[in-house]
Amino acid sequence: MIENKKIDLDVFLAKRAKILTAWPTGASEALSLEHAVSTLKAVPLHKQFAHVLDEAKAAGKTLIQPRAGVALIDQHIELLTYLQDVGGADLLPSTIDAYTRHNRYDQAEDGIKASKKEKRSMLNGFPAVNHGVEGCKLVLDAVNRPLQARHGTPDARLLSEIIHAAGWTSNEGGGISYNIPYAKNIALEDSIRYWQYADRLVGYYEEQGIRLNREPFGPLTGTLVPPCISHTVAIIEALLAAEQGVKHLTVGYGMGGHVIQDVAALQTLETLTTYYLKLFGYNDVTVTTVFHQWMGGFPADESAALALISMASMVAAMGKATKMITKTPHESAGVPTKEANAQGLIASKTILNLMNTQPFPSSEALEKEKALIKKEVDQLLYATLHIGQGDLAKGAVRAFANGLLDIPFAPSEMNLGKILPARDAEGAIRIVNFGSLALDQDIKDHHQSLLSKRANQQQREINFQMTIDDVYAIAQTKLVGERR
Amino acid sequence: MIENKKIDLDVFLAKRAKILTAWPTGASEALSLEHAVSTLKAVPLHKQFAHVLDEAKAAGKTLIQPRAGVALIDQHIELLTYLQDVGGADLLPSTIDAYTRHNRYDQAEDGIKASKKEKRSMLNGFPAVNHGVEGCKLVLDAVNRPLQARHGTPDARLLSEIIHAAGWTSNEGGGISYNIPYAKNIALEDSIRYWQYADRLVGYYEEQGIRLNREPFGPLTGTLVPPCISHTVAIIEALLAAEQGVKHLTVGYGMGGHVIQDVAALQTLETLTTYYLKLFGYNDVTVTTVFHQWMGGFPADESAALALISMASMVAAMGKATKMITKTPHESAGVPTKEANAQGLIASKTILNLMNTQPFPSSEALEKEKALIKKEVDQLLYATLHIGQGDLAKGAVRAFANGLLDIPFAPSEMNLGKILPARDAEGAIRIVNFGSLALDQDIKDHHQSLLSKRANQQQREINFQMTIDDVYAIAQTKLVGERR
Amino acid sequence: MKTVVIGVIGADVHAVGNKIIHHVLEEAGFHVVNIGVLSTQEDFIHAAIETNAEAILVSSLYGHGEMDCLYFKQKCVEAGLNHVKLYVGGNIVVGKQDFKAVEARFKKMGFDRVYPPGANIESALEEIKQDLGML
Amino acid sequence: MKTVVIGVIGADVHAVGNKIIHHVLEEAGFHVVNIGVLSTQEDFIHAAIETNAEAILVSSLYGHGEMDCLYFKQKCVEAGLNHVKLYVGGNIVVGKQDFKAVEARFKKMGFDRVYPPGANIESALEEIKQDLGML
Ligand code: B12
Ligand code: B12
Repeated sequence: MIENKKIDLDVFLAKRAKILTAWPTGASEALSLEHAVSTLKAVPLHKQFAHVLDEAKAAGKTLIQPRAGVALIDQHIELLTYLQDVGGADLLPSTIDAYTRHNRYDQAEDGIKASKKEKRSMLNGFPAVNHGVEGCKLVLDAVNRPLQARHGTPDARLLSEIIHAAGWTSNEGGGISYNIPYAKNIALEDSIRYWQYADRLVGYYEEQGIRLNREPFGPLTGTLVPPCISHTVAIIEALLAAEQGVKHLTVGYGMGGHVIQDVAALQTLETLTTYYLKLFGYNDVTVTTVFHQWMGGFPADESAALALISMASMVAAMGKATKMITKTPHESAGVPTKEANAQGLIASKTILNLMNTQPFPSSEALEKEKALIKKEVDQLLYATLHIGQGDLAKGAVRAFANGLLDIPFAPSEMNLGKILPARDAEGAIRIVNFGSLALDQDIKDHHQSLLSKRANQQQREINFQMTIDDVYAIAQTKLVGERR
Repeated sequence: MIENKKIDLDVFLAKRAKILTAWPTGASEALSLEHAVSTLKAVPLHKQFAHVLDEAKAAGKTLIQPRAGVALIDQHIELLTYLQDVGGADLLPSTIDAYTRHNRYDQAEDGIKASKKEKRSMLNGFPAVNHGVEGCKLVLDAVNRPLQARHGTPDARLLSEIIHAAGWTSNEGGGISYNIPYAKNIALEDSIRYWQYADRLVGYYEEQGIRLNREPFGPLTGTLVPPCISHTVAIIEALLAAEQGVKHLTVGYGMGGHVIQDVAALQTLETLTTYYLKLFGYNDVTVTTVFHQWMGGFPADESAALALISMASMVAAMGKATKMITKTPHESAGVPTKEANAQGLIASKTILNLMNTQPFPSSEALEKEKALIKKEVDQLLYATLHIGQGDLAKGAVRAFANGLLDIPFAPSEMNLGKILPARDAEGAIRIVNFGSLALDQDIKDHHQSLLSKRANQQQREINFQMTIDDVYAIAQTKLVGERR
Repeated sequence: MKTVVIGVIGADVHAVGNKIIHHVLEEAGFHVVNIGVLSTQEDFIHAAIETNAEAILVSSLYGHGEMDCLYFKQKCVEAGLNHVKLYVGGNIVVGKQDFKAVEARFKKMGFDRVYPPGANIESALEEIKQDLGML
Repeated sequence: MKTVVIGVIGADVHAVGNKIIHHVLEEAGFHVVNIGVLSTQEDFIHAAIETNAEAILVSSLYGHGEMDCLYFKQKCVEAGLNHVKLYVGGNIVVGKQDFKAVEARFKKMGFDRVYPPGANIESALEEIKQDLGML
């Protein structure tokens, strides 16, 4: 059974040999640890994720990073360079395609061929495994910003090896956050083990004096996820990563839409993650935060989309997030053109510039919301630890199996799926149906009273249709869904 | 010498006869008071400005209104209908052209002819006087929203007669706010007297049971105007209007850029205006507020412009303004196309919808800023009343003559022009040089200390160059100007 | 009760729309067979055969719709499902493309109705009921 | 010291740019004659004659630039100011127009240099100094 224990070096190296055989590009000489270490040590400071994030945190600045990825290397470089120079991106991604995310490298190869034939990207991302270390290195050398692999891959072991060996100094993902929202029937125990490996790799490089950044995926399904649930998953993944030797973390949260709830979430995310890391003895881990602009359905109108992107940027600035992942005016339609992607960046940076000098004052309402999140997270983490008899890895597996932890709208069959969220009268995300979620009656009553206030105001039942209306609302430029 | 006294009916009627002779359209039968009263009484409820504003205030909703105006009636109707149907405008303007604002109806006529010839509007607005009551009535009948005349006319007596007689139920302007920022050498005594007439006309219609809305022009020069100065002018004009019988007012404030200062300004604008109206015995005047999206130089990039528009909408929602005047992505370039104008409206309404259910909690910082504004306004109003020996009209004339009141960047020679504003380290608007502004030493020291904190941070002098950098800043998507 | 098969095709994990389609179609009186995300063409076909479905509603959100739906109609025909109505919707291609061209592409692939981004299931209900003779 | 006349033409009251141009040109060593807002063509010409100016910088922000500047060059020539360099800048036409076309229009009207919206005075300093042989 899985354990939250640092993988021994020899076990790690033995696994490594096997992992690198999964696809021909795994055999590259550049993947020898010596070669990879020298590549990573040669990465200039301004392309080191951890360093650039540290500078931003010290300066109280929020950096912007887009999502972006296309099938072919030349077009991918053209895209990233445009987002850097025209969009003003501070950090660059490579969004990995969905075939690669499911280890279907053969279908990714088909996608590459089809893209050459059709002269447009037939893939929704950059097939980093197929392009191999050499291809990924070309991308790093062509840009002037730190590069991160962004994806949704339950088993990202080979992908992680390849991108780090190419000098990409950050990797997004986690055993829970890249399984429950991103897979159907992959055992949680397997994905957690795969991600212990990816973290152990970062731990290995750390031991060679190379600081790489790891970023658990905050927003989960991006659809009405209560902050306490995404925070609990983020903290679990932070602790699991720290155990494997990761020293630099970015924990994330997806915009909910209620400004006070979102700022409260951003502030508590940092304090709680730092608290729990210290509680478990990981005293030398740097914690930074990332705010994802609205991750649910977007309005089709491009001005409405830019307004939503700007509102998100106001919240990130108020919550002093270290980094913000941007969206684009094409979000509801499809993968954006480089121009649309740059529009999202420019709107975001405009707001961050205008808000950067302005402090966000505390208030009673903010402190109340923070206290609620803290209480909820403490209870969920306690239950997870408890059911794992002190082992967080075991705890996570069992908590999901029993619905003590439950993520709304998740495709994975490992998720109980009983939880039902909806917005209260002000638009804050609350829980209608707790399923077996490990929260006490006080908390349940609090959510219930807030939700019934809304139900009364709208003279409607609290039911799944209320949730559906809330899922559709923001795409219709409303926050609290109205009865159809 | 001018007096803040309600104009006697007979004096008013005598003046009226003369005013209507200033341009041929003044002779229209529709301008007989009987005819005008019946037209106004026939205006349906949903096209009555005061009624629609009252509904919004009761519902705690912020309405949106664009600026818009072109030379020819058909194109003007096409424009307003587009802004209503595609843009979603809740209230409609007719922005009057600059020739008409200076009573140069001959040049406005040239503009109309040139527009027909060039097949594009050669005027920056709608020449309402030249089009006369009949033309203005066509516009009202073609739209489905209340219609307001928006302009910058020191002597708007004929214009006001014509637009009201055509059923337009709101008129923007004031004896100070449409002189100091909008003229060069028109005596303040004259413009105040002209606006006493425009207010008396509204008072007359009030006596016939018709409630028209009057809106003093809040932003003045729209360039780093300290809230205490624009509030003082707004309150003076509100009191002058109430004396002439106006019962429904919208007082305004132009976005400054510092969120807490702007929300403090919006909240104090309503409370102070209501307080002073009651203090002077005007107990039956409805007060609503209007927030003008950033009135200074805009960024050229359209995404940056839409971000600024969205930020402004966040502030209007947080400050619960009754109405918000929108800007467009074309602001830095020129008069917008109807499409660009609608983009500004759609972005604004998106934010207002998403923010409408969310309360803006009080905080120490907000209360501190509100207390400062209140203290400053009280001192400025006291000095104005004092120098006018209890007569506000006299007081205003003398206060400006002596620089007790002083508006930054104003073109008018009636304005002392010694005042110099600049932003503090957080980006709030403070006063570098007070000239003869009627504020005590405590307040001056407070502004000075905030400004020197910024000067130290930027290692620079507090001088006119700092002000210039602040004037340019927002067009360069920065709030606090950086040394060039 | 008319039976319809719904699911999300290919390596696509978008589940939110799928869960809502499931609920809305049930409320509208359909017997819904939901094969969920990450479904292959074969999953759709087997489900349709087993449940005698009259329609297959394919969702593709993640962009690889064209590749994942290739030859799907032929396979349906080979499996004796020629009479089964084929619908596809979601964000069925990569990026913002002219819908007319996209619709033609998928109609050529054998789909009876093709829906653009943003066309939620509620707005398609009428057409589906009409096609299945329920109106 | 080179003398230049600056001002805002027509029924235009935009003063912010004018005050900044005044300050920036003075700092750059020009003798600035500022006739302010709401200035007529005649105001510009009289000021140029009285102060022996070498250049006239016309600002037009409010949109009526084309109408307000019509025949200005001819009047300058008639007043013996043929040698005086004519500049125009601000937002010189109504709305967002292709600058190439706008520039041609104003060059045809006799202006030596034409500036688009957003081209602040600092960015034009080099050219003005060059034209007046100050570099
Ligand atoms: C502030 C402002 C106002 C203030 C003016 C306060 C005052 N009295 O000065 C207020 C709110 C009162 C106002 C009123 C009006 N405004 Co106004 N205003 C603006 C705004 C937002 C900023 C202007 C500004 O101060 N910029 C900051 C200064 C530093 O820059 P600047 O003025 O552009 O000047 C710099 C450059 O242009 C350049 N420059 C200027 N002249 C020259 C000349 C030469 C030779 C050179 C080399 C360079 C140069 O250098 C200057 C310094 O760097 C602009 C839009 C924008 N720019 O975002 C609209 C704008 C200029 N206004 C506009 C209009 C139409 C008006 C009105 C005329 C409305 C109307 N229909 O009547 C009224 C004025 C009435 C009248 N009689 O003139 C329009 C003009 C439209 C067009 N050209 O197509 C604009 C462009 C807004 C828009 N997009 O519609 N306005
Ligand atoms: C939420 C979301 C996610 C969540 C998904 C959570 C989950 N597991 O369900 C997360 C964050 C995990 C996610 C991940 C990814 N996403 Co995503 N996601 C979205 C987003 C923002 C909203 C989707 C949503 O839930 N909408 C709400 C529901 C109710 O609407 P819906 O899904 O559109 O379904 C409705 C309609 O489409 C319609 N409909 C759907 N199918 C059908 C079929 C028929 C026959 C009919 C009639 C109607 C119909 O009815 C449904 C109900 O009303 C969209 C963008 C957007 N829409 O704004 C992107 C989007 C779908 N995602 C996208 C991508 C690329 C991905 C990734 C594939 C990234 C990648 N490169 O690998 C990954 C998934 C990896 C994988 N293996 O699939 C792209 C697809 C690009 C394209 N097609 O060109 C989109 C469009 C974003 C973008 N603009 O780039 N995503």
